[in-house]
Amino acid sequence: MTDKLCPDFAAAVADIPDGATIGFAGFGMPGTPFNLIAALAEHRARDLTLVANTTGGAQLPRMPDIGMLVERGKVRKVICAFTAATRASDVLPFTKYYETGEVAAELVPQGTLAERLRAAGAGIPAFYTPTGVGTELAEGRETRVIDGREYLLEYALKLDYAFLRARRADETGNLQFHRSQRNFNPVMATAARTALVEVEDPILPAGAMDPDAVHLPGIYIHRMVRVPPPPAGLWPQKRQERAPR
Amino acid sequence: MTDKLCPDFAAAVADIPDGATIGFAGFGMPGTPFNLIAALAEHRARDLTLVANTTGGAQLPRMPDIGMLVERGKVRKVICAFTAATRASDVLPFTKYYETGEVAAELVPQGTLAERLRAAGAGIPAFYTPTGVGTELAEGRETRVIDGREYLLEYALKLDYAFLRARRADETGNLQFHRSQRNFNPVMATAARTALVEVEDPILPAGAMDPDAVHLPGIYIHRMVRVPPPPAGLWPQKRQERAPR
Amino acid sequence: MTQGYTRQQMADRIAARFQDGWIVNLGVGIPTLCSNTDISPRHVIYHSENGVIGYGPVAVAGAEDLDLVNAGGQNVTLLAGAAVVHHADSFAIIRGGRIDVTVMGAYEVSAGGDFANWKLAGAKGGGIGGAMDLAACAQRVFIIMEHVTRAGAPRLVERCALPVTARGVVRLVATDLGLFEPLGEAFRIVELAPGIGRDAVAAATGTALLD
Amino acid sequence: MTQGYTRQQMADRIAARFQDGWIVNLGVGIPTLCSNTDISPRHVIYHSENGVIGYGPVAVAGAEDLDLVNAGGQNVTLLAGAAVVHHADSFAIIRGGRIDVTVMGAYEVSAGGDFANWKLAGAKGGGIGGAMDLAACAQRVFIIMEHVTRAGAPRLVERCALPVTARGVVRLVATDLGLFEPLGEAFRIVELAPGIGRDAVAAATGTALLD
Repeated sequence: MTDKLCPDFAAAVADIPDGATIGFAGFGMPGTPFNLIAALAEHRARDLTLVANTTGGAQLPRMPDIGMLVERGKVRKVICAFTAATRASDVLPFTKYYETGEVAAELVPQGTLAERLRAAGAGIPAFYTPTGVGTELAEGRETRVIDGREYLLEYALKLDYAFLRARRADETGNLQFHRSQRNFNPVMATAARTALVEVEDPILPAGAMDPDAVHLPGIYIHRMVRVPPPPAGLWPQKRQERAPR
Repeated sequence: MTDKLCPDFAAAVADIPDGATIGFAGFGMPGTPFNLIAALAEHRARDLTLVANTTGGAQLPRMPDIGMLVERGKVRKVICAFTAATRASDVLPFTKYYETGEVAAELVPQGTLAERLRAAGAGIPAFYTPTGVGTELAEGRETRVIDGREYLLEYALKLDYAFLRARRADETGNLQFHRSQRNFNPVMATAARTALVEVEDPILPAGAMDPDAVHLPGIYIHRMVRVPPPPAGLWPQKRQERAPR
Repeated sequence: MTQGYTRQQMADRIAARFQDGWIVNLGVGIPTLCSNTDISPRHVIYHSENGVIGYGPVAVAGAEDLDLVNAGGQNVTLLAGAAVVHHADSFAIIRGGRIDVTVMGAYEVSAGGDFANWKLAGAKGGGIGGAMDLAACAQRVFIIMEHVTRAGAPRLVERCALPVTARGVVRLVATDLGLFEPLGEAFRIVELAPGIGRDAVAAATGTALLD
Repeated sequence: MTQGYTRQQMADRIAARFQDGWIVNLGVGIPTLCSNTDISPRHVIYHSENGVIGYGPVAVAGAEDLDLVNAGGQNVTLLAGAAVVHHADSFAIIRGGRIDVTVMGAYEVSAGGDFANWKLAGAKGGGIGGAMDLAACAQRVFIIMEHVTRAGAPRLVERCALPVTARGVVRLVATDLGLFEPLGEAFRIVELAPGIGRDAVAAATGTALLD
């Protein structure tokens, strides 16, 4: 069987072409593939479409994120649940590129984003959801009344690549996540043709992980890279609280 | 918080009314709530709609199953992936009731059945699937072409009650399944307004189960009953192989 | 002396409505303070969009698990009986109607129960997060917000001027001036904060009030 | 001496096509025998509809885990690297196109690649199981079946008389007489079983053959 372990992050992202659609796990710090993002920032690919919960930039201290890829001019479009901060006083790095039209964006409710990715992985091309009905997001969109309630039609969101981060992996690619690190990791992987994961603990031999305790089966994983200890590798940091408003 | 533990199986099913729609986990012996089914067979409710993978009757030795509920005249309709055996030489107890029209049936591909239940639990009223296109099941049904491929529209399948079986539970109702016991258990629970589970091991105190290792969160579970040791309780048995044809 | 409810008191008035066994989702900001309120002997389960079910207080400094956050990014703790699921399963819980109440901040709430909290006037884009899913699918939507904007404009209005998050869903609003229930044509005053008079509220409100 | 392939040989001819790393779903009956075939050094992963990924041989008597079965209800074992998921996730794997090949039995296969395996002539109802999902969504559908019915009627036909399971999906058929590829208007003879002549196959086949 193919060896899924890559020597370093640069090797893992080396074949990503211009125009690829890439999904990023992570909700806040947990589960965010910082090291793979940093490698992508150094990689030549441009004209990318990125899919993630946020456009980044809200974290203190700032870690490699989508905002960084945008700032380097590598991004054509972002599909996410936040194109601006919800507090008027916060300004995301992404926002100015979006406002000037340098980068396009598609704003999607977080649950719809997760479900569109899940649908892509589950071979469901489209589904109906109550989320967003009656809002600006529904304008001009197809709706349908089912059992007296109105729903929006949403389409599967397929990825070329998914970037993940997990606590543990075995050599077949079976993954386990720690606490809220799980978040978008499974759906990003299942939606993608090729899934890359950065792994925190030493890779386990096949058979060392209880089959009942696998969070994401290894059949979805194509490339794995161990995260080196800090400072060489990037790890979640304690968030500095912003001053209360 | 409400105590979810019931003294016995009869108490767990006691409020199920005539006309209820009930889903049953289980694929073969593993994960089948034999004891809850046996209690339902003794309960007065009639005119039931049952949802399960099979109509039962194929197992040797025979255990309490949907076929038994049908034989007792409690069932109006069955929604399942098998209304007959695939081998012409096998005859299910259900089949004669179906052929005479005493019981109605809706035959659904197994993956569509799982996804319709998952959709019900996930607040998705309808979705498109490639399964069944071009077959007798698609006749007269709504289809849609998406990206050049034809799909069938399928609707969520909601349950009033779900009957489950799990290896372990904690007192909040968090569940763990052993191996292929998991099968339909999670989707049946999420699709149901009220979920009943028979539990094999002693109920664990809250906090004794690793939150990362929970297969089904306790928020979906309403009633639990311990399975007594045999012979008082019903447990999976070794299947006797049928003679090769 | 300050009149009206403090931020914590607004949260307390909302938390007082939580019933035993409810599954509760708290939005970022003031709603987070609901988890500080002592509602014993009642017990609720806090759910966060990122799949955490049954989280507890913010971790004490030095004991944080950096892989465990709530929707506001705080390093929280887990209570006994907690469970973790992935994002699609977490929103299956939300869309499936298992959240008994979602408590959110808002820019505006209308008498018809519409509310707006994701996009500012004139902005291109915004921050939806999980708000639209929660608003459309939770059993109840409770809002906590200041009664007026910093510029003094009313936030309880006849119709929302900002793009709405969901329509006709708000059941109760707590502001620094009191508790208000949208009834379609007007807000009913459920209670007034200490030291707050009806006339002061009427002057700060953009639509009709009922007692 | 019996001519043509035995049941195990039919399975062997199909298993010989499995490529390294493939995810394989085996239907009940003869397809199950594919897992007996030694295809080393290649390695495939067996998937079962009930969410078992990476199962191995049938358990030896006395060592069965009664909570572990494959789609045929056999008490199988797990290989190193196995994982278990629930039914909706298992069919997400199937519909998501992750199954490289599904091997099934059939009553009939047409030259156009349609096949029928869920409902007998004149029956009310039938047994679909996971066959329609697998047939519609796996990367390849391979069929193993006897070349003719017990009554001697051909199973390789111009058009299926029985209700189909899926249309235009079959890539390869193994029968006791050989291996056949549906090409739209005819079946191509990929190979003939030992001792089987072309004329015998043509006589037992309900549509045109190509060499």
